[in-house]
Amino acid sequence: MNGKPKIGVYVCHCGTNIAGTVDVEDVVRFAQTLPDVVVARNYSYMCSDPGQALITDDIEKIGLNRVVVASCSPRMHEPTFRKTLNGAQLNPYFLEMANIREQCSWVHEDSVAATEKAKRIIEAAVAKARRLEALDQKEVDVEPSCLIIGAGIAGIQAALDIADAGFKVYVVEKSPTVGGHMAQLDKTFPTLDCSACILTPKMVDVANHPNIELMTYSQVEEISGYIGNFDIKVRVKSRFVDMEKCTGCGDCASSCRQAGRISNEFDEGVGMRGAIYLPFPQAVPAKYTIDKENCLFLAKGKCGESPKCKDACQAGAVNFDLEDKMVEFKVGTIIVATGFDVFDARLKPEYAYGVYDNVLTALEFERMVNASGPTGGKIVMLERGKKKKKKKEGAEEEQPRMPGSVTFIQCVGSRDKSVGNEYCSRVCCMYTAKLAHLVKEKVPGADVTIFYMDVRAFGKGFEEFYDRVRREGVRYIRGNPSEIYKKGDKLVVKAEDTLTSTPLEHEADMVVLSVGLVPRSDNREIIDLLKLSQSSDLFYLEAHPKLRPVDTASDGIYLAGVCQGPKDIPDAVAQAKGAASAAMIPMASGKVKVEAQTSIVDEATCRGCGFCVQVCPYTAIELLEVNRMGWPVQVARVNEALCKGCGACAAACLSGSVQQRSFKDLQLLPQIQALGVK
Amino acid sequence: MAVKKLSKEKIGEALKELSKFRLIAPARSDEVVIFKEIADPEEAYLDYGNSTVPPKKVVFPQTETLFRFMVGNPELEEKNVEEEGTTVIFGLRPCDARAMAIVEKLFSWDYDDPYFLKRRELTTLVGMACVEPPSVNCFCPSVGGGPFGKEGLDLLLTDMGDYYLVQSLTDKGKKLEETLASQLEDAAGGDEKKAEGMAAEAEGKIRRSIKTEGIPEKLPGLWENDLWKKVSAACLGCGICTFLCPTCHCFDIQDEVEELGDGRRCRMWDSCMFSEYSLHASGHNPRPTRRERTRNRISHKYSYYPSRFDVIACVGCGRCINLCPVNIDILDILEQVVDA
Amino acid sequence: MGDNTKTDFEPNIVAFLCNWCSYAGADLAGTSRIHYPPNVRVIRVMCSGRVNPLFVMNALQQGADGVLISGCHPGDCHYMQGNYYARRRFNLMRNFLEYLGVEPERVRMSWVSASEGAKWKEVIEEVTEGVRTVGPMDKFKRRQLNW
Amino acid sequence: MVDINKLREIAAEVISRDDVRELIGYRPGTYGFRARPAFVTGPEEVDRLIFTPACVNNLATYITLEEKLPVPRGQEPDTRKVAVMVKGCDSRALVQQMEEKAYGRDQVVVLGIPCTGVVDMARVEARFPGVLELGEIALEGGKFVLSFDGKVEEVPKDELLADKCARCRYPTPLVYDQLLDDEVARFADDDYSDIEALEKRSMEDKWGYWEEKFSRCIRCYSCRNVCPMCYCEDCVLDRINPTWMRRSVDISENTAFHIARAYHLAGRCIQCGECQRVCPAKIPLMELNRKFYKDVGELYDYEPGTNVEAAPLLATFSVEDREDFIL
Repeated sequence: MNGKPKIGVYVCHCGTNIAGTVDVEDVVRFAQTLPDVVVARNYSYMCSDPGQALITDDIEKIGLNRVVVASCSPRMHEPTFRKTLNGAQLNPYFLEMANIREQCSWVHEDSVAATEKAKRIIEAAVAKARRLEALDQKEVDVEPSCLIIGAGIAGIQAALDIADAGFKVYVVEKSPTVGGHMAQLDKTFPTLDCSACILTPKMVDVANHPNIELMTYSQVEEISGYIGNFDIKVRVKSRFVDMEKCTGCGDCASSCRQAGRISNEFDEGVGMRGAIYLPFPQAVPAKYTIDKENCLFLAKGKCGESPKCKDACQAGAVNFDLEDKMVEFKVGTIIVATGFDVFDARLKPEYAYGVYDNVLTALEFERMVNASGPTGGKIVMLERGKKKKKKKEGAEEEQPRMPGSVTFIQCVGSRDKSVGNEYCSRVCCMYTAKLAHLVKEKVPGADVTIFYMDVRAFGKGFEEFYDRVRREGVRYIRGNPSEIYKKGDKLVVKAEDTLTSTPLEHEADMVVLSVGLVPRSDNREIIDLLKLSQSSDLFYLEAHPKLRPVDTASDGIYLAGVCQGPKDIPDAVAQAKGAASAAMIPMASGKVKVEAQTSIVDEATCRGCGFCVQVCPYTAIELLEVNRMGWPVQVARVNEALCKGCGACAAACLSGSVQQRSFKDLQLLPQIQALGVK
Repeated sequence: MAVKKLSKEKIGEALKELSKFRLIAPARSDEVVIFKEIADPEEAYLDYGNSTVPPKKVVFPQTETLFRFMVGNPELEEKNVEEEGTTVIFGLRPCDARAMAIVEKLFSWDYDDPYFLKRRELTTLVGMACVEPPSVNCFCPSVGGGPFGKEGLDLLLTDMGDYYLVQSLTDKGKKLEETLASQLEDAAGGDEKKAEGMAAEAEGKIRRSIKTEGIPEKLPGLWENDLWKKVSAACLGCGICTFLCPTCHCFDIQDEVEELGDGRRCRMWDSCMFSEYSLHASGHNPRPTRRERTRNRISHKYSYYPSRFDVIACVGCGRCINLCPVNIDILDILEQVVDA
Repeated sequence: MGDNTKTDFEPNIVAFLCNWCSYAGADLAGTSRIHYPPNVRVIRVMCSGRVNPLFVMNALQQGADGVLISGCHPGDCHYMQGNYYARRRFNLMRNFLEYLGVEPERVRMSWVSASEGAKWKEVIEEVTEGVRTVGPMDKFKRRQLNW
Repeated sequence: MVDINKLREIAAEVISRDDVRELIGYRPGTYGFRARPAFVTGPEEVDRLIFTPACVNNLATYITLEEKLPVPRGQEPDTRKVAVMVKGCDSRALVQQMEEKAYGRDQVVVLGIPCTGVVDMARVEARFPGVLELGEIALEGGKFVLSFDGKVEEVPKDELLADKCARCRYPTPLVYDQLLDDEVARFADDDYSDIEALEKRSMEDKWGYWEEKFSRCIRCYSCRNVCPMCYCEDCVLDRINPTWMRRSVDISENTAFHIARAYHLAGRCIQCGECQRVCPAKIPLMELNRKFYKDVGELYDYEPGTNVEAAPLLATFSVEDREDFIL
């Protein structure tokens, strides 16, 4: 191929990052003695322009045909140096990196030992470099369409951006309406603009955009393929309401025998609904849905003489025979915007959530203060168990009492190792301040107290808002309450004011728990579908925490919104726009490079046992009959477009016939040999 | 000079004396008898039939380094066989000694192989006559040897009951006899005669045989004969018959190179029964199946070798028959050759 | 014999790390400047599923005193299943080598995720100390350049 | 005991079929008590077929052994079926080979022999040395009856029985087209007591044990070549590029060979014991294979060569697989 190897070794100082621990000069002298090494150099920053120029020059002038760069992790700069080789007309796969920074100079203090280890690492890299082969960087066409999973604000924003750019977008939303958590909110911090006012126009846009196909009450069931060519299968669940006919009038809902008996998820259980329902008045699409678990007719087969909703619907939209529909389509890219759950406050039993009626989560409280919420925006004392009865009696409702004192507890389920969440949820400080402000506004004279660990008011306008709330008379006590108990009709919050080291027992009518954001409980479904990784907080893992925050490890799959980690609305929107932009790059160029380090079968020695076929997670290998010198024999063959280059097949092959390019036995065994020598 | 004898009581002492040389003797490893360098006379196991692996490995090791090369050093470092020192193989069977003499013809033919010949020169062979045939498949008389055969040996020991009769056959043998002067005694006058009688009796106990006359001349004419297909059908293509053969001497030469470029050139036993034996770099193999390989094994021993060196390259030790996993029997094949 | 040589002995350990989790975890240990012993030398593979257990044998033969294979935690494999295959193959090989008399301390496997820089250090320390206690691997080490 | 006439009758019938190219069975050996493989191509040859406790070879090996020479232009390859006689253990080799798609079920005709055990020929020859004229061995009422040189000797079965038979779980073939005798019930199992005893010894002891054995290996590859599961035409261990092991015969390369050979049979070895039988250096290879076999059974509840539909052990996994050894 490229004849006898002529290897150049380039040892990077990385300023003092490497040179501070590793004796770079000594390493270079050593590298010069290695077989097939014709030049070894060092430079302060190999990744810089002059550093790369050294390599380019040597390739052009000395005729190097293999390059070893001893510097940082290949996960950092392998793409950089591959481009360097490419620029010098050398196949980029003739590069081997020796990681002497992350895995050497940064982790060892002893300069002698680190230098010795750096030599071994370089020796192994040279051993492999001697056997490197040129690989074809193949391209595949990219379907100019995108699947977006989740239609909260992040999914909506990404969908609108991509659709506006002229690409087809499929939006799949699990619940009956788009909008996500943002639709549940009343005001947004720190500007106090009405959440619905800014969100609902976008919700309507996403439903009406000519380039967007919206599938609500739907779930992605299967995803196969690879960047540019994903095959998607979506289950559109039956609403038992004909979407074409439903006018959204609501006659069905008010007639439902279950009306007001079922806790409304959208209202976080503070409000009630029937078995046929619209989650909230501004829901998009404004089409009713029958919840089949709670519908008497669907669950028990009987609903009085005949189902009332059906009778009530003048449009004839209610149809109990409707079935789930499977929709299949192809996309080039995927954006995951599946959002979050709020922390389950029951996991902090000391706060007695679920025990006392007036211990609420912030999201429940949010629904209560929302003008379109179950209490019409009034802050009232809750009597959770009694509601049904009252409605049933149909008696004149007595006006519920407003709480005279509301206490907030921050960091419930955040920054708390005892529940396994070490991270800060980033929104609670500010939404607590916002809710405190709303209490002050809606319940004049109310005593509002906030227990906090630290207040993190880091965003634009945050500190100013925090100041404003304090000026309004909201009291902040630094302390993490240890217990909530009831004394008479008051709730007592037991805590210590850690600023004055005073133990205190604080009384309140209502306690609001500022619960944090946690990964969705159904995250696993998406992980299994898309093979996403999770970071230690169990949110989806981005490809790089700094430089590839919207990408995933899998090409063509991007992240947007809180599914990647807690963030507020502007951050979620910004990331959504970023993800949209990232997804549009391959779609706009129409082509994308695919994995080059794929597997290859030596059909002359393959015995057709099919072990490789069995282990391949991508069904990229198949057995087929070939003619071997006149004999029909079975051999394995790799579909390179499907192969992701994991190499499991190579390890499974007993005859050594399946090999992974760039990781062939022929390349790894000399590496082992080089490392074995002390 | 009188013929000597070695009392069995003094065998330990004699071996101790010989251990100032590199002393190789039959020894047990689990149930297997092998020739190995022994430090302690107790290790020697002289009351044996025959060893599994013939002692040819002493003069023709299964793997040997010919020379070494180092990066940065233009000089090759050659193997100095001399350093292995004077060697005594004690207690080998006459057939195995004769095999060394037969193989020596090749190693000193058009090119003097320094490794083999130097080792032969340094090695004294002390044989042990086969009073009883070691195996039911022995047939040494048919191929020019005998249970008391002297060819190739420097000394021959014959088990006379309480003592071994010691006959020195060469100058090397005499020298060794002198080394053992204090352990050896003069043998009785009639012992040599008695041993001759024992030899005839021993030969009579050998029950397998083949008439070899005409075989070397006949074999080339049977090149395409069906018999090869039949006799090789069961062959597994393993190396037992050739590796365990005292006259098989094919070798391969390979360089074993470390990653940094230092290395050694090695010579190692090869077997014509292996599929890669005659495999060309092109992928072509002139002996593509077990049929051609079996034909080659027999022809080499019974035709090519005698036509060049006037001696059949088989000493009738019977190892290939005893240990063939599928009972391929060289005498059975030769009979088919005769009948063909 | 024994103690003295063992304390002076610096083990040479060859590690096979999957690119997505363990190699990234080792990189994270670097970016976090977590210090650990220099005895482990890494060969990067894309997935622990690529590691043929015979690599373990080969490394021990070629002069490694210990071998470590590290992959993603179960369920986290970038390629979905590679670490499960590795786990099964490696378990059998490790038991087998122990049966031949190769101390299990020499033959280790770990799950280290991309976020477990600190765990990587612990693994290195445990493996290094384990190999140190059993001493140099000389049982079937290739005697290079033998006559 | 298989009726020899019935065997020959069926063999004649099978080999007369147009779609059968060859029948592999047993015939008497060339001396003593030996028997050897027979390759029958026509009905006139069936009279030499036998089956006795001396028929030790696993003939499944031959199905995949034959070299496939280039088919001359204008000719068709002979893809007719091969008929083969198998004992219980041998039949498991067929099952495993077919599990690995070495050939299809329709490419073989299987004559199953329910087996009551074969002899350890080395034990027979040690007990009765020097037998040249063909003798016979039969199993009658728990004893081996040996007829030779005009004598008849009886020996208790366990004294001459092959070790693999004393541990045989499947005496009746698991796959066959015709069964030549009544089924034989399972009469033995492997208690692994020797393996467990060795497992418990110190590391130094264990290595000392194996070092002695592996040092004797002459790398004749008979263990590999006789193995019905080692059917790669081009063994990866023979290759120079890459070199998994060197040709040098020394303890290092020998150990590497034996580790690699045994590992390649992990979850595939069907316990026919042929490797150990043929080893001229008497290396107890089954103690290696049985270690894997035991672990594979205990850890993964897997028994090779018992189910054609099974997925190969090392090409599958369970999420629940043990991992207490993982850091």
